[in-house]
Amino acid sequence: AQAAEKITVGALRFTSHSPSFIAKERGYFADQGIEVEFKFFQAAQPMAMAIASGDVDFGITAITGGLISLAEKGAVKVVGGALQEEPGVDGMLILASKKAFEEGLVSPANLKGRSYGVTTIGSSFHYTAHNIADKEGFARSDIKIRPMQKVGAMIAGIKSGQLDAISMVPHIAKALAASSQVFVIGEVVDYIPDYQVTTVFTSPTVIREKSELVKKFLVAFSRGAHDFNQTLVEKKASAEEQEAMIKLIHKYVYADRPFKKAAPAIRNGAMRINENASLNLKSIEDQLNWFKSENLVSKDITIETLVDTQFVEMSHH
Amino acid sequence: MQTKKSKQLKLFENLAKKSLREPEVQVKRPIRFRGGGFVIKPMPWVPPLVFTALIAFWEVGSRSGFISNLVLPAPSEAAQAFIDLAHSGLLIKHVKASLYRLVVGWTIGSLLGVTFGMLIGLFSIARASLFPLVSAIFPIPKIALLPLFVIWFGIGEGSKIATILFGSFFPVVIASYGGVQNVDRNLIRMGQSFNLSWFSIVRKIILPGALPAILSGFRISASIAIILLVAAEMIGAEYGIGAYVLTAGSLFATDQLIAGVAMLSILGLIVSWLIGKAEKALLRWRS
Amino acid sequence: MQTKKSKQLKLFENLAKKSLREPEVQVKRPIRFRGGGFVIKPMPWVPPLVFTALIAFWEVGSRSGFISNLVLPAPSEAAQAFIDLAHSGLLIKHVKASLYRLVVGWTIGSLLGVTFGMLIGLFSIARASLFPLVSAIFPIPKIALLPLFVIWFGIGEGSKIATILFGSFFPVVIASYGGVQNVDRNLIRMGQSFNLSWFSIVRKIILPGALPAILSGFRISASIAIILLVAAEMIGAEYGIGAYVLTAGSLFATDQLIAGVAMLSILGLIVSWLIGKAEKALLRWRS
Amino acid sequence: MELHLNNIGHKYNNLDVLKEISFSIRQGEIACIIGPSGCGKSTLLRIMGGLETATCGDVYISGEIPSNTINPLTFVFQDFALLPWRSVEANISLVLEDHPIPTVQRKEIIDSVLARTKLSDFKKALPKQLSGGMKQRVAIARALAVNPAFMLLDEPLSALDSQTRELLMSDLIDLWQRENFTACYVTHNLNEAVRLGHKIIVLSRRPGTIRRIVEIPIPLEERHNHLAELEYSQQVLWNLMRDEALAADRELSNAD
Amino acid sequence: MELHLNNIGHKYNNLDVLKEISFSIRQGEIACIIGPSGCGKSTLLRIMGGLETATCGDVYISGEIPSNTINPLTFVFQDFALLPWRSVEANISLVLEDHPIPTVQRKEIIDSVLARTKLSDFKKALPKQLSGGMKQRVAIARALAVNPAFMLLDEPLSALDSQTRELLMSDLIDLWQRENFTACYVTHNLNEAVRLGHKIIVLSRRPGTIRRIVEIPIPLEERHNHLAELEYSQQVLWNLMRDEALAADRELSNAD
Ligand SMILES: Nc1ncnc2c1ncn2[C@@H]1O[C@H](COP(=O)(O)OP(=O)(O)OP(=O)(O)O)[C@@H](O)[C@H]1O
Ligand SMILES: Nc1ncnc2c1ncn2[C@@H]1O[C@H](COP(=O)(O)OP(=O)(O)OP(=O)(O)O)[C@@H](O)[C@H]1O
Ligand SMILES: [Mg+2]
Ligand SMILES: [Mg+2]
Repeated sequence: AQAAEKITVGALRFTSHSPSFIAKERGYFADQGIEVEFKFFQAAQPMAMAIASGDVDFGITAITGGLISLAEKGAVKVVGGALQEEPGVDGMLILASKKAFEEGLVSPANLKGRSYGVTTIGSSFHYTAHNIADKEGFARSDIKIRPMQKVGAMIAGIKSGQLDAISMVPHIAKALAASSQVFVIGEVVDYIPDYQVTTVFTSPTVIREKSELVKKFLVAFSRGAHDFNQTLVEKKASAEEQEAMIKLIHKYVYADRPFKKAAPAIRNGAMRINENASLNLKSIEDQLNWFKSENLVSKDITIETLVDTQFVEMSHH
Repeated sequence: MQTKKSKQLKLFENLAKKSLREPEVQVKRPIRFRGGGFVIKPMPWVPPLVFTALIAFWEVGSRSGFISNLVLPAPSEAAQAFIDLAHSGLLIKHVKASLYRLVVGWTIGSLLGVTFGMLIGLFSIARASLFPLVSAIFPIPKIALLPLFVIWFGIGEGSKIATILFGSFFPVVIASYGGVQNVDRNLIRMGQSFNLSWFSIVRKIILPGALPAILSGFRISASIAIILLVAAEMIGAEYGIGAYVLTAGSLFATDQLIAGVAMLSILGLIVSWLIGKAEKALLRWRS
Repeated sequence: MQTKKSKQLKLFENLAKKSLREPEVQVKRPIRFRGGGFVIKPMPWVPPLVFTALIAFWEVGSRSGFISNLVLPAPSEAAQAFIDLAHSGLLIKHVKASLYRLVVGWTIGSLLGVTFGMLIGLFSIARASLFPLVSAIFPIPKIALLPLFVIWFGIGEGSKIATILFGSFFPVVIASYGGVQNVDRNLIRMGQSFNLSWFSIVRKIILPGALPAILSGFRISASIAIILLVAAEMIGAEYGIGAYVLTAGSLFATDQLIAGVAMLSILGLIVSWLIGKAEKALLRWRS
Repeated sequence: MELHLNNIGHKYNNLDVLKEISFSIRQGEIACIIGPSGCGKSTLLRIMGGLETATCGDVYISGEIPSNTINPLTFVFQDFALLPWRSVEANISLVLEDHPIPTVQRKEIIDSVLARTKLSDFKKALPKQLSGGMKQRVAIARALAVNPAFMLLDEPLSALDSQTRELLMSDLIDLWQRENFTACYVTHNLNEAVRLGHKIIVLSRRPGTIRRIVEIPIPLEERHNHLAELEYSQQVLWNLMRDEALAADRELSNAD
Repeated sequence: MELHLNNIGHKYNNLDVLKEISFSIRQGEIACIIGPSGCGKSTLLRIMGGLETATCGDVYISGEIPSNTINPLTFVFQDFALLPWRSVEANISLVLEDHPIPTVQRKEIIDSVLARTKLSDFKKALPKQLSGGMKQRVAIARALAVNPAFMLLDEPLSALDSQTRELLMSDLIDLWQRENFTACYVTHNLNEAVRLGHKIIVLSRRPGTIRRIVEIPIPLEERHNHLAELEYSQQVLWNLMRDEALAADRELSNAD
């Protein structure tokens, strides 16, 4: 057999990156004749940068203004889909602070004139907020966007009542709501159906020079995603199998905590990853248009600049 | 005694034989001036030259493709972004917001820093209790504490000013403490011999003696304060150069990013120039 | 002349009448010692006390709910997180990775900083060309430059060390430059009068004279280097205290966050203690 | 104001510097201390002025402290101890500022002492712009400004040319006659010692002990009429010092 | 080695310090400079040593530079200029280290000059542990260590007690006889001037001009046999200085 091809995959230590971890641990990458080395990042931005610089071959991250700009410069391209919002599966929740809740912020419809925490301008949180405004029929500028940079700061802001509302991944959101200092007032999926949250991306050079490699990567990744969905999202597997998979993921996520503490966080953080890495092009287009409408990216960018559609199935829900 | 002297004489003679000095001619030679050097002469035309040359090189490099346009846009592109910003009318809002935070945070932080530095330099108990605390808290990254700052100081101006305040406080503490330690003890003794009050000695002998070090600390703390504008404006800031840079960064709008960074640089240059003026005025007494 | 003298005499007499001094009794009184104070005595038992007290207060405050558990977990929780980390076997990997980056980056940065600070203090042309550059580049936030660092130095150790290197470089430049400026010019003249080589004067007179300021700069730069661990380990770091803190922060695991921050603090304390030792050894000559 | 030393001894680390020093300086008396370089004269003066604590022994003062003095026990330091960041004027002002003296009077005092030390032209000069002798005169002017009851002078005229020294010496004698201050005067100039001292304390080489106390009973103001006696006293002192030096030399050669 | 000054003038900012100074110092000659405090003696010495450039006029040297000297033109500074971070020994070593002298010989030179200045016991002491006079002796020892051909001495004995001064003075005379160095010696001690100077240059008060050059034609080694002549010369100098001082006083009173 041919010597395995070495590639580098950028990852964050989040449960949503599990498909790659599973594919590696279960030898799906090896089956495709590729040997994967992970490079861990603390934020999506440097990961995109590393793809651009050629230090990393594949990455998984949300569609952000930064990613689109890099695509415009010919540095990255989206080749597949990963995390997607889906009715019926626990997704991002919309939260209100206790103070705001008591003042009447009991539904996203009341967000007019309220402050809303996001990580950065042009992040998925920002996009969510504007979709709520659009759907509820008030001006986007009526929601006061507060960039907080870090999820930690957003949580501190909502808990201390300095932010009226935020959206948050389910396992953290539920934990927060349990403290009854924060109230769940809605679900993101109601406002952005079939929201394609994260995507698989690589550099145009890799596509040009090794398009076979992209295909192989996506195949292995999809197998990992399938296992993940089956075991932890749809929970079709036995308790032991679930346990085994959580153990596998624990090697990468919450590794510095004892398994007992890490397991619930991993279990609750599981959201569906697209089967076959299929990509919801419609959702990507919506997002791109939103970025354009907010002047966050250049008006000249087309969907072709951002996405290479040759590798996976494009759904158009 | 005599033996010792002649020994040295011999040494010198041996040395002379070894040395390769040529016999010198019997003419008048002007005394060579050897007191030169080690004096800094102002060369006001050099800095503009350096900056112009650098920017020109960068522009040419960018245009010729020698410098990759991926992350480092040409200066002209950054200038265009700056002009756009100015036209949008937001420039003044950004600068105003940042300057306010900077001035308030840095002033309070630096003054507190001098105070604590002096305390630590003057009192054994302060040295023993506060200095380890300073050493322990200084290395804590402000960014890691942002969630705490949100709780303690809110997401308004409070947390922003606090970030800058903390950032400028610590270097000034250490610089002032170092300065106090370096004050000539003979001068303090003189003050004591004239029964100057403790407060007079501190104000008139120790503080001026530590001033060179304190000003050097101010230089450092001012730069750090500017750096921390970005960290400070991470939380809920609508306007501010830091917020502008952050947004540019997250959108990967490199032209705006460079324009913002250039603003921070210019701010740094201005502050450095001001401190230079202060040094010239306050440290005239140095030989 | 005589008129002047008697004028002063009168002044003193007037002053005397105004003063409220009581006539003193004709007994032997020991001379009051007035040369005291202004000397720092070591109090080695104080720092542990302070830290213990603080942590105890915090623990009690957390347990009683007086300190909201919202973002500041009790020290015992942080300690538990630390123990978990140690048990997971990752602690050593984190610490090792960070220490390596810290030592390499800080050493190179500080040595370069001293070199540049000396150059700027010694040569007018360096002062005119490099110092404005330093003033312009120092205030640029490293975080804004991370993308550039990724391109220039890759995502391996290079960019991490570069971040720390840059961070420690600038404060040391400014501190060393300040130190050189403060060296007694008479000593330099003495060196010149003995025809010491330029290099000897720099090495034997200027460098030791600037040493107190340089060490003070090292204190600052070491703390900044530790702070920058977090920024440095944003990029592709698998292990490292900074990466640990960042992960904890992004997962809002406050107990781990505090455990990580405490490690940084302790690192800072150790470095400060080491520099204190160096000061004691190298600056014995100060009165 | 009188000063008494009782069995003073001092050590720096393990270096014996002073040993068994006892003497008194009576009200209105000027005591001169002479002794070889490094024998502990400056140290002794610091002990007398309360700037250093002797390793053993006691220092007392007795007698009334005149009420018209701003700083009863005043130093003139061997190394001048001028604040480099203050002008000549401000260096003198420094020691007056802590006292409730109206600004106008403070200015008058400063002008007066500057005129007496011939520094009026250099009022605004910084110490770095002064010559060695001028710095010493500023230090003297500063001490005069507080109208001391007891002066501790550490080689106050050593950097001065002979005729400035003459002038300042007669100025000191004048001042002493008017104010009748008490003083301890360290010098290495035997002529100064016999001109100014009521009592000359000769210290041995380190560790400094008292070798002899020579009293000169001629009133200060009449000394210029008794040059022969002074010459004789100076000779006595010189012999004492020479013996000390020879002894030291002998010791050194033995150690070789 | 000879030194020639030609119409030297110097200003600090707008302060005239020296004016129209011209004289020569011949090979093997010791020239003493005396003059009122602040008249520009140290400045003149710095100009002669190449440490300061005169505002106008020229300084030349001529004659052969002896080959056995490490630093031909050597200073002894008025303020000692010792490195506070170096021990006595290392302060002297400093000026030898730049020359290719074997370590053993360097040690021997250091030991020799320390013995001659009676500092052997304080080899390892730091400057902060020395008395004023000891610091001055270190400065002299350092100058002797380089075996200078031309010495520029700025009040080198001012902080020393009289008998240490005597010893160092006869040491200097000894050294001069053996090495026949040339020197310019600033002092305010007229006795030193007449004992050591072949030629005594009397400067007026600031701005310093040459008031008189007094030559003393008695060989140095015989001067102790000609005390009366020396006394006479000293008296002449004293009168010159006094006149200068009186003139200055008159000016000051007029200015009042
Ligand atoms: N750096 C300087 N800047 C300005 N003026 C100076 C400076 N150095 C010296 N002067 C002035 O020059 C004059 C001569 O100074 P110099 O040190 O040469 O005197 P001097 O004759 O050596 O006096 P002394 O016997 O007191 O040492 C003084 O009036 C002094 O105020
Ligand atoms: N801080 C110190 N630490 C250690 N030793 C010291 C210290 N100060 C002085 N000495 C030593 O004490 C001795 C006496 O010093 P002191 O200054 O009192 O001498 P002195 O009699 O004033 O000499 P001089 O006439 O040279 O000024 C010296 O041998 C000196 O080395
Ligand atoms: Mg002394
Ligand atoms: Mg002088």
